[in-house]
Amino acid sequence: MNPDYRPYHPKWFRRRVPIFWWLRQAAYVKFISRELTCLLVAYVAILLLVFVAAVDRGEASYLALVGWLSQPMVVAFHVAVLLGTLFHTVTWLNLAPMALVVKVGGRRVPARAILLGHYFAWVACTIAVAWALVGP
Amino acid sequence: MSDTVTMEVLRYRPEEETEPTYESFEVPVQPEWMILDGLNHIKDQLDGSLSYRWACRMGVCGSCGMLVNGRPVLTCATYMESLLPGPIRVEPLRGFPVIRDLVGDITDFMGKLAAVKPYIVREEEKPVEEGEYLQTPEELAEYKQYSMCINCMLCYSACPIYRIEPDFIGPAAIALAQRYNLDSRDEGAQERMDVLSQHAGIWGCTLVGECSEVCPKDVDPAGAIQRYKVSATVDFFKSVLMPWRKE
Amino acid sequence: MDTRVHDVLLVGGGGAGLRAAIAVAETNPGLSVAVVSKVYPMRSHTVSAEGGAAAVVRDEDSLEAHAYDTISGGDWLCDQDAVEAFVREATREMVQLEHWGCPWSRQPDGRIATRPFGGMKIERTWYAADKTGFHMLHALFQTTLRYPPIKRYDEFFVTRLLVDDGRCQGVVALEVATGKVQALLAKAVILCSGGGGKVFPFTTNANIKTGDGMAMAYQSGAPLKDMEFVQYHPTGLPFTGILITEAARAEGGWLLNKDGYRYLQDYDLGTPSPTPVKRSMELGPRDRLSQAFVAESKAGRAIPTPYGDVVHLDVRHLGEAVIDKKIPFVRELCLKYQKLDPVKEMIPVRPVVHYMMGGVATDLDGATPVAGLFAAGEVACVSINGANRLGSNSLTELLVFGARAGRAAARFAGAQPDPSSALVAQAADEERRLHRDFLGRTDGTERVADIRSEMQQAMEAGAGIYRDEESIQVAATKVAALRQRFRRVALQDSSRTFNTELVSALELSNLLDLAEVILASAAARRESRGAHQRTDFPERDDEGFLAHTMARQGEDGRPRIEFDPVTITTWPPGERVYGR
Amino acid sequence: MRARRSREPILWALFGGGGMMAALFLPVLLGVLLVAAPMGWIELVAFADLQVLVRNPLVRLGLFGLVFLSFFHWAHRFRYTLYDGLQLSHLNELIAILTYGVATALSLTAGYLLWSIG
Ligand SMILES: Cc1cc2nc3c(=O)[nH]c(=O)nc-3n(C[C@H](O)[C@H](O)[C@H](O)COP(=O)(O)OP(=O)(O)OC[C@H]3O[C@@H](n4cnc5c(N)ncnc54)[C@H](O)[C@@H]3O)c2cc1C
Ligand code: SF4
Ligand code: F3S
Ligand code: FES
Repeated sequence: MNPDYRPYHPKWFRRRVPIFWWLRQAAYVKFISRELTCLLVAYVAILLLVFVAAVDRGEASYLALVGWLSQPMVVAFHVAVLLGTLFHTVTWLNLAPMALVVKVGGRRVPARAILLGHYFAWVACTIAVAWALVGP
Repeated sequence: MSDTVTMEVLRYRPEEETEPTYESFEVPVQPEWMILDGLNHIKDQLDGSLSYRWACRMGVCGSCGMLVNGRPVLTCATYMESLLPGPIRVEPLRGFPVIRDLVGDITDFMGKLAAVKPYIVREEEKPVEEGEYLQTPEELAEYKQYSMCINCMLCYSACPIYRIEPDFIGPAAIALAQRYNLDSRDEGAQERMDVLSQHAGIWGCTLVGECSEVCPKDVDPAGAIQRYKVSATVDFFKSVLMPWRKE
Repeated sequence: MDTRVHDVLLVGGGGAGLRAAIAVAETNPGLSVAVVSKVYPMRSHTVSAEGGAAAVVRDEDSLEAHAYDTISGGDWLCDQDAVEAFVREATREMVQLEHWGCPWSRQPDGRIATRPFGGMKIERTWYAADKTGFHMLHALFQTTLRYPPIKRYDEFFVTRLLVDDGRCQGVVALEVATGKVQALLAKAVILCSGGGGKVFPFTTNANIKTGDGMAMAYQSGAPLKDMEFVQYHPTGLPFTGILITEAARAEGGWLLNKDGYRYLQDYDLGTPSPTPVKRSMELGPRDRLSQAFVAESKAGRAIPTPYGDVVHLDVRHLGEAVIDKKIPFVRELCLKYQKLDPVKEMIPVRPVVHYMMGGVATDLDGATPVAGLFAAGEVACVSINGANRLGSNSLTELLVFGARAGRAAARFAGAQPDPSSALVAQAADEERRLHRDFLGRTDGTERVADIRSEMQQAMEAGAGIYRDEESIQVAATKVAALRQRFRRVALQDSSRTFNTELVSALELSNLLDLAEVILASAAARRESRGAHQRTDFPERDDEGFLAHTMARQGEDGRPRIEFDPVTITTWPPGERVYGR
Repeated sequence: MRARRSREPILWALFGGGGMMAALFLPVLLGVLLVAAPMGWIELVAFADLQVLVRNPLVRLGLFGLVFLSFFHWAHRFRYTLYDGLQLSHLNELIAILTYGVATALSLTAGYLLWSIG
C-alpha cells in the first residue's frame, strides 16, 4: 500500500530531472556542446584584442606573443579551440535558415537555398580576410 | 525473425506503490504489429489492468504518445519489428506527472494551448451571409504546416526546457499561436504577443531542436519559435525606432 | 456524492458536441454549458474523417440537387423534411466554420475549393486536403476556448442518463483519472457521443466508438431508429481497417480485381472512362460498391491475403504531384501502415464497417421523445442518411444538427426549473452498481476482451454486408449468450485510478445492447434496401417497408421493434440509377 | 498601450548578431593569425603592413563590432546554459547581471583599447 494515497485524490508521480540531463542522450550532448562553444567565442575575441594590442605596441611585443603562440601546448590548445569554433560555425549556419523566411516573387525560398547562401557567405568572408592578412 | 519480444512496461499503481516499477511481458511479433498492438495484446491476453490511452490507431488523434526505448513516439505508428530484438521499453511521456502506468496528466498542456488564444481574432467579423473570407492557396500555405499539429505532446516530452521550467509555454502551443498569426484572416497577433514575448514564452526556448525531430506531423515547432523570435525582435526595434508608428 | 449543476450538458466533445456547445453559448450567453467527454475533445473520432463535407457552393449546383443525391443515395428512406432543412443550412454552417478558422482548401482566386464524392451529380464536397475532420475538429475545439461559459469535463465517462419525472435532467459520470463517480445535473442534455462501429471486428472506427450514447438513450426509454443500416466503406486497408478516403476515387482512383479489370462496370454502375465521372463507376454509392466487392470475392476474382480477400485501389496514374497535393494523407497512411507507396504500387483494400445510419430518433431540432434529452451527430438519427449515407454528408450533419440541437436545448433549458434533488439518489445507486458489478466483485470468471471479440465475430457473420433470417438468428442467439456471460465478468483491475478495464467493461455492456438492437431491427426488415441486404428478401419493398424501424427496450430488457412512416415531401420513391 | 516588453529582444538580437559574426570570421582569424602564422605554416603580410592594418580606423571599428557582439553572444548563451544545464533558474537575475555585466566590462575595455591605439 502507498501510505500517501487517499481515495479520489490524485497521487501523481513526478519524475525529477537529473542534474546532468544533458548527458543522457546523444542529441542533448550535441546541444550542450554547441552551447558551450560560446566560451570559445569569448576566448578568441579576447585573444584577438591581445593580438591587436601587441601589434600596435611594436614588433618586439608582437614577436613575444608569437613566441608564446607557437609553444606546442598552446598550439595544441588553439587547434582544439579552432575545431570548437568550426563546430560553432557549422551548427550556427545549419540552424540559421530555420528562422529566416525569404520570399522572392511571393514564393518562399527553399531552406536549402538559404543554407547554401549562408555557406557561400562564410567561404567569401574567409577568403577575403585571409587575402587581407596573407596578401595576394 | 524472432517470434516473441520482451516488452518492459512501466507500471505505477498509486494505490499500492510510491514509485513506478517495470514489468516484463513476452509478446508475439507480427509484421503488421505496432507497439500499440503489443500493448493491446498485453491488455487483452495477459494483464487487463495495464492502463494507457489510445483511440484512432491511425496517427491522427494524438492520444497514444509514449516513450519507447527512451524516445517519444506515437505507439500506433511505430512498428515493433523496427525495434527487434528488444527488449522494448515502454514508459509514459516524460515531462508529465504520471497518473497511472502509461498515462500522464496533461492538464498543464491543455491550459497552455488555451493561453495562446488559438482562434481567429478580428476587430470586425464579417457576417456569415456575406460568404467566406477569401484566402489564396499561397496564403493558406503560409500557416498550413503549423495547423497540422495533433496535440500529441511528443515535442514537450522531447524538450528538456519544458521539464526544467514547467512554466515554459512549449513548442506545440507556440506553433499553434504562429498558425493563427500567419493566417490571413486573423488580426490577433498583438494579443498573442503579450503571452509569447514573456520569458516563459518564446525566450525560454534555447533551440534544442529535439521538438522538431520527434514531431510525427512535421509541424517543425522549433522553426515556428525561431520565426517568432525574429518577428518579435523586428517588432521591438520598430517600436523603439519608430514610436509614432501606429500599432 | 459530488454534484455539479449546469444549464445544458453535452455528452461528447466531437464535431457535433462542440458545435452544439457554441450554439448554446451564442443563443444564451447566460447559460452555463458543460462538455463531458470520455476523451479529450481533440481525440474524438471526428478527427479521423478525411474526405470532406458537403454543402452547395458552386453556381451550377442547387439545394434541390443536393437533396436529391442525398435522398436517392439513402434509397428513399430519408425523412425529406430533415433533408430539406439540412441542405438549406449546410452552406451557412460551412461558411461559419470557415470564419472560425477552418483551413479549407482553396481555388486560386481564394474561394472555397470543392471535389466530387460518391453518389453526387455535382461536386460539392468541401475539403481541407484529406484531413477534413481533423481540421474541422481542431477549429471547433479551439473556437470553444473563446467562450468562457463553456466548461469541460475531460476524460469523464458517462455511465447513464438521469431521468426523473419523464424528463432527462443530467448524467452520472465517472472521472476516469480518479475513479470518482459524480452526478452532473442539467436542465437539458444533448447526446453527441458518436457512433458504434466497434460492434464489428473490422472497422474504420476508433477504439472509443462504442455506441454509449445510443445504448444509454435506449435504456432511458428513447427509441433507436433504423439501426439495421450499417455502412461498409468499400476501401479500408486490410488488417488495420484504416480508411482510404473516397477522395482517392474522387480524384480518379480505380478499383481493380485480380485481373486488373475495373469490375464495377459489371454491376450496373456505368462504363469505365479514364477520368472520374460523377455518380458512376468508382463514384457510385458505398453500399453498391461494397456489395460488388462481395460478389467479386465470391466469384474468385479478388486477391486472397491473410486478412481476407482484397481488391486493388490504383491511383498511380494520378502521378506524385496530384497525390501529394490532393490526397497526401492517403500516401502517408499507406507508407506508415501498409509499407507501400501509392505513387508506385496499388493499394489493397476491402470493405470495412464505417458508419451507423441509425441512431437515437430525433426531430429536426434534435429533440428525442424523452423531454430534455436531445441528440445530434452520428449518435442521432434525424434521418438524413436513410438506408445509406452519402459520403461527406456526415460532417456537415454534425454542424447543422449540432447547431440546431444546441439552440433548441438552450431555449428548452431557459424555461425549465432546476433539476430535482431526487436524482442524486439515483446517482448514488449507480456508484454502488459500479462497485457491485465490477470493481468490488470477486466471483467473476469471464474476460472483457473475450466477450467483445466473440460478439464482434458474431455480428460480422450474422449482420454483415449480406444477411438473412438464419444468419441473424444465429448471431442473436450468440449475443444473448454473451449477455449472460457478461454478468459474470471479472476485472483484473480493481484500482480506482485510471481504470481503463472498467471503462472497457462499461463500453462492452453498451455494445451488447447495440448488437441486440441491430439484429432485432435487421430481422424485422424483410426487404433489401441500401446498406441492408437480405439474401432471402433481395428486393426493395416499398409497400411493406418504406418505413423506419424503431427499437425500444421492452420490460424484459429485449428490443421491441415498431415501424414509423417515412416523411416524403417532394421526391417520390424511384429507382436508384447510377452510371446511366 | 502595449504591455511592458521584456528586454529579451535586444539581448537576443545581440546574441544572434554575435553568433553570426563569430561563425563567419572567428575560424579564419583564429586559424590564420593565432595558429598558422605563428607556426610559420603560412606567411603573413610584412609586420609594418600588419601594423597599418590594425591601426586603420575602419578595421578597428569592425574589430570592435566583432568582439563586442561575441561577448554578448557568450553572455547570452552562457546564461541559458547555466540555468538550464545546471537548473539554476531561481538565480535568473543574478546570473543575468553577472553574464551581461562581464560582457559589458569586456566590451568597454575593448572599446578603450581599440580607441587608444594608433
Ligand atoms: C475514418 C473515418 C473517415 C470519415 N470520413 C468522413 C468524411 O470524409 N466525410 C464525412 O462527412 N464523414 C466522414 N466520416 C464520418 C464522420 O466522421 C463521423 O460520423 C462524425 O465525425 C461523428 O462525429 P460526432 O461528433 O457525432 O462523434 P465523435 O466525433 O465520434 O465524438 C463522440 C464524442 O462523444 C464522446 N463520448 C462517447 N461516449 C461517451 C461516454 N460514454 N461518456 C462521455 N463521452 C462520451 C467521445 O469522447 C467523443 O468526444 C468518417 C468516419 C470515419 C470513421
Ligand atoms: S508539434 Fe508535433 S510533436 Fe508537438 S504536439 Fe504537435 S504534432 Fe505533436
Ligand atoms: S526542444 Fe525545446 S528548447 Fe526549443 S527548439 Fe524545441 S522548444
Ligand atoms: S491512437 Fe490516435 S494517434 Fe495513435
